[in-house]
Amino acid sequence: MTLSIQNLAVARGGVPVLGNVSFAIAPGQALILRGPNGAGKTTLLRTIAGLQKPLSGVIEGADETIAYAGHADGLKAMLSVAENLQFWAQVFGHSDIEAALAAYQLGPLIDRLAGTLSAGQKRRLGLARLMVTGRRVWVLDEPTVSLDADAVAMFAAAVTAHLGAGGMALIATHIDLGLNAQTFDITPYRATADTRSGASDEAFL
Amino acid sequence: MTLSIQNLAVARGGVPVLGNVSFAIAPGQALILRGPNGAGKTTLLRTIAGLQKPLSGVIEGADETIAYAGHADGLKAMLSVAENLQFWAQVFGHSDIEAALAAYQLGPLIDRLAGTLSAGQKRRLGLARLMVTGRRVWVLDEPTVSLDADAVAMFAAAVTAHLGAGGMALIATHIDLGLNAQTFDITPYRATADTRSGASDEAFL
Amino acid sequence: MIALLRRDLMLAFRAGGGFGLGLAFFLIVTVLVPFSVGPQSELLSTIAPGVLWLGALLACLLSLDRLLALDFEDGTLDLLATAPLPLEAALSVKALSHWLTTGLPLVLAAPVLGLMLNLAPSGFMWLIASLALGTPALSVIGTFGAALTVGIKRGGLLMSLLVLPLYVPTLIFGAEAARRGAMGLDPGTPLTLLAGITLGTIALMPFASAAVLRMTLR
Amino acid sequence: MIALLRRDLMLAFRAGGGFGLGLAFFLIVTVLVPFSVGPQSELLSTIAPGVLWLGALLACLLSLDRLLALDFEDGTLDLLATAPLPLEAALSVKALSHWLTTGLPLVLAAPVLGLMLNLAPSGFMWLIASLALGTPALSVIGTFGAALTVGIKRGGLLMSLLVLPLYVPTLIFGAEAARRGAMGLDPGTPLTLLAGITLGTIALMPFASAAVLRMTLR
Amino acid sequence: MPELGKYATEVMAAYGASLLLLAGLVLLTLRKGRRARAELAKIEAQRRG
Amino acid sequence: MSLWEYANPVKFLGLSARVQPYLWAAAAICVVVGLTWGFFATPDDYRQGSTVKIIYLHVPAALMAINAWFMMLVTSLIWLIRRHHVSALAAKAAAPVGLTMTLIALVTGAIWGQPMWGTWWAWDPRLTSFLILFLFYLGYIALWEAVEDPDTAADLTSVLCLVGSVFAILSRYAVNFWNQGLHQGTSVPVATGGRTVADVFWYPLLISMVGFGLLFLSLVLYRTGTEIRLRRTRALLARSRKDV
Ligand code: HEM
Ligand SMILES: Nc1ncnc2c1ncn2[C@@H]1O[C@H](COP(=O)(O)OP(=O)(O)OP(=O)(O)O)[C@@H](O)[C@H]1O
Ligand SMILES: Nc1ncnc2c1ncn2[C@@H]1O[C@H](COP(=O)(O)OP(=O)(O)OP(=O)(O)O)[C@@H](O)[C@H]1O
Ligand SMILES: [Mg+2]
Ligand SMILES: [Mg+2]
Repeated sequence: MTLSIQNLAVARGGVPVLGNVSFAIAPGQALILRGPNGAGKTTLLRTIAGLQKPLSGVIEGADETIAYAGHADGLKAMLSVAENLQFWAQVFGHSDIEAALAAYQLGPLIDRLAGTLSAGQKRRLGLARLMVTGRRVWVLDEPTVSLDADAVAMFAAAVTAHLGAGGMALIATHIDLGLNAQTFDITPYRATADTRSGASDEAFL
Repeated sequence: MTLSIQNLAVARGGVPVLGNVSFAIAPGQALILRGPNGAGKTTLLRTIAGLQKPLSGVIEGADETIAYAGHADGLKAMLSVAENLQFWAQVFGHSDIEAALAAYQLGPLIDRLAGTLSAGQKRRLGLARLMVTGRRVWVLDEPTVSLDADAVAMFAAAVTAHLGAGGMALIATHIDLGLNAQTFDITPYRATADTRSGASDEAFL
Repeated sequence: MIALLRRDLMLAFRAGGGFGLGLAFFLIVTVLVPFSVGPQSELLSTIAPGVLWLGALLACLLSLDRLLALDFEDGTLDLLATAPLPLEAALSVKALSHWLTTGLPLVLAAPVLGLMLNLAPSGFMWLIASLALGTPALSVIGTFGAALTVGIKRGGLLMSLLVLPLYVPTLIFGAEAARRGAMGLDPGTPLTLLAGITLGTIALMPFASAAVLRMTLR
Repeated sequence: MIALLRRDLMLAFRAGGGFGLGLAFFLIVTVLVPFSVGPQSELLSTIAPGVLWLGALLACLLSLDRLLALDFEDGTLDLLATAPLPLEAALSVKALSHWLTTGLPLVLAAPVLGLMLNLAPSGFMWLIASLALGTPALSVIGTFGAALTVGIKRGGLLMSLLVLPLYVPTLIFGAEAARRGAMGLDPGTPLTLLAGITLGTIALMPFASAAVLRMTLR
Repeated sequence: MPELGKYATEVMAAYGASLLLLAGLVLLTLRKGRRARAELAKIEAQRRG
Repeated sequence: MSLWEYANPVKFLGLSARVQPYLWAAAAICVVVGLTWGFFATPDDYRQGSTVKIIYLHVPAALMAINAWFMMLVTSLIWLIRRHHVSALAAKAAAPVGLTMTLIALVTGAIWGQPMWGTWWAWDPRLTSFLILFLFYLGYIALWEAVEDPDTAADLTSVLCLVGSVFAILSRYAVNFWNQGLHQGTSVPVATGGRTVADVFWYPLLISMVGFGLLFLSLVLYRTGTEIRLRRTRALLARSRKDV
């Protein structure tokens, strides 16, 4: 099933940020979201992931299919790498974490407490979490922050494999990931007076 | 005065991470620290900044000259951009924040609460903080995380200006910053049996 | 859901014995009371049931503080909200694990502390009964408060402020039952009312908490 | 240092009125006491000085929770430790701002709450005096506890456990002074001792706190 | 058995509780010690082997 | 060879392994002899009846509870000044033993109080300050558990022990001021050397006190060894991880 966004308008802190955004992602495809700092990428992704409501517009095909990874990784410092992954696998009704461990070469770290990992190792664990969700659409906000070149390659390989299996990905990033994917620049969709309808303070205008 | 590191050995969580590291940075110079995830960059920088003790070795020229910027920005969500900067300026005995605001184009955001900034905007504010410390040595841990291309250019310009004024910079990063500086790869300095002396758990071996 | 419960319990045990700490706080509050009101034993025995209930309530309250806050800070809540688990169920599980790690130990420890405050012998049974009946309501209501204040820095105190008034009915009936028990009167009515409150909150509060949490996460 | 004080006060006022909250907690604890021990006015008036002291102590304790924790989480402490400001001074300022935002309002509010608990008229003056003398010690000792538990997740409860026994002497002398005042006796001795503790802790504790903080930041 | 008179329960309870506590402490200590020994032995064997 | 040589963990393990068998044996003998003598072979007190027999548990436990804290204070200072790991780990190992001793003193005291004072518990200064000591032990152990890095944990708990001792003394004084108690004063004044206990009670009591002391020593030595092994395991694991 396709993920399709039509005429979406989103707001952050009550202020409309983007308007009239439309795009679609078919199975097997990825879309790279670009835009300068403060353009509204995070806001858009959180809306699509269902963490906040859109001002207006339609999101289709997002119910129970999305795995979201934001700036925070959702890791517990006092649980080991394996325990962290297992927990998320169980929440999503799976149990196999081997593939995820292998994809991000977490094997040697498996018994370490997540709190003792370096920034990049933590992020790798956070990304491995996506693979145990079994969800078809990955919505990722700057996934490669603090990853080194090798780890970025692991990530690219993981995404490619996910797409190959019919998955989809929507990725906001500032750097080049080496993925074979279309790019969508959100700069032109900055909210303007006429696209701002539906803001929570509209009634006061 | 030169910042010089001689035969430094550093540990994290009681485990030796790097050994025998030596380098020097002269006024006007920058040094880019490289190494894969988990190599020990953060640990080394925290040691040089005086936040933790080295296992052995000498750090010269670091007293009261270092401004450190790590993974966290030290911003208060409930203070405005200007108030955050002003606070740090006062702590370091200065008062002028105009130059810093200009360098990172924070003018339009000046009255926004720091908590409502986007990830990249927050980071820009965190970097602007360096300029109000008046310190000569900047020790930066992955400073360009979540910055867009324009902001990376602002950062490069700020560092260049700082070096031009006789400052120094030590920067750990995984991406290319477009700076004219030497690179120091810490991979070969991974702690080995013979460079591990002085670890806090040495007595137990 | 079982995974969530197991993880929460595991974290409670690992994170520096998060689970003994509620108990320790209860102990300490009870110990401080004689220091502040004086050591006369008849006075202490009069106020004992009330003090024990108040202490249990405060211990619950303090341990609520980070029931959801930690999960919010590290992004777990965002991820849980998009997981195939109804948020209502997740929050019920959270409340249950809070009760298991805080409420239950308090119930078990109360008699010992009762000794120290010269609680009348007839009062022990009813004190335990009222605490066992009442503390689940404290956990469930507390989860609601935690959901309300998630994401607010320095939320701890604000949460206390919001939750304490909600605790008043539970406290009144619970302490009344314990007091009547200690004085040898029949504690039936307050106990029944207490049970009613507990059942009602267990049945209904998770929906309120989940609704509130959805709003705060937005 | 003045910058730090100003910032802390500013944050206290902005962050959801961090400064009214200690007060509100004090109020609520005092209000819950009659609910839990029953409404007899002679009983309440006997325990009033003690309850007020205990309430003030708990309010202080709860607001300590995030005195340093927030600054640790967002990296401010790391940066402060590298700033040209002795950590001892920074921590003294922190304790001062804690007292200004929590202790002082408690002192001012205590008489009003005293009315609610039927405090004897002669007791008001001594209650205020003892609180004014004692709460600074609570802030300073609390800063030590906060420094000990900085960086520990779920540190709040652990901090209570560590700090409460340290509060015992202050509480005993403070409550004793207030109690004697209310009974019309001479509260001179406990007040003097209380003042001694306060001065001693203000002079010495910042060094312990700074030493401990350096260890935890490492 | 000595004649304990009317305080038999108290004296027995005191001895019982204390010996129980002491025994518990010793047992926990020994168990933890044995586990630590075993684990260390395992690791050292791995290092050599 | 200076005494500090034994502060090397591995040397310490060897030495303590050599003395431990004797210590354990002596402790067992003294405790068993002291307690059986006291329990089976002493007369009842004319006032207290058979409850005097509780003294053989109560007093030694109370003594060791205080001595354990004192020992922790000394070892904490040694750690802070000379940074000998064994010292810090000995403090860590002693805390649960001290806690248990405190608990025994409290429990036997409470049981004794019922027949003597007609109440399980009274807010007597002696009892109260023991309760506070109990809290200090709890906090100390909780802090050890909560801090991840062992050296930092040792540092923090040492400072806590130091500050706690000062406040424990302050509390003791405060508590005395606050309430005059029921509990009898010390009848074995160490300073003057005199005593008010009759010989029949005194000898078994003395043996039992020595026994508790030896038991404490054996336990602490054994537990310190355990802690050292745990640290060594941790260190080796960390090394082997790096070699991967
Ligand atoms: C929970 C309650 C109690 C606690 C915490 C407690 C604590 C202590 C402590 C710390 C000591 C040692 C003091 C020293 O050697 O200087 C002691 C000694 C003693 N206690 Fe208790 N006690 C308690 C209850 C009782 C009761 C109810 C009795 C009996 C009426 C009692 C009788 C004694 C006696 C006879 C000694 C020996 C005094 C001496 O020879 O030094 N204690 N207790
Ligand atoms: N609470 C708020 N109130 C008002 N404006 C806000 C609030 N939070 C965020 N904003 C603004 O909304 C805009 C969108 O923020 P968003 O985080 O979506 O940007 P982004 O594209 O993810 O940027 P970055 O690349 O820096 O992460 C930014 O300009 C930001 O300043
Ligand atoms: N508490 C700890 N106990 C044991 N090892 C630790 C602890 N904390 C970190 N480490 C390890 O120390 C090493 C150095 O970590 P550090 O954070 O310095 O790496 P880094 O070079 O900054 O990596 P990154 O690029 O991912 O930020 C890592 O291998 C990490 O796993
Ligand atoms: Mg963003
Ligand atoms: Mg790093």
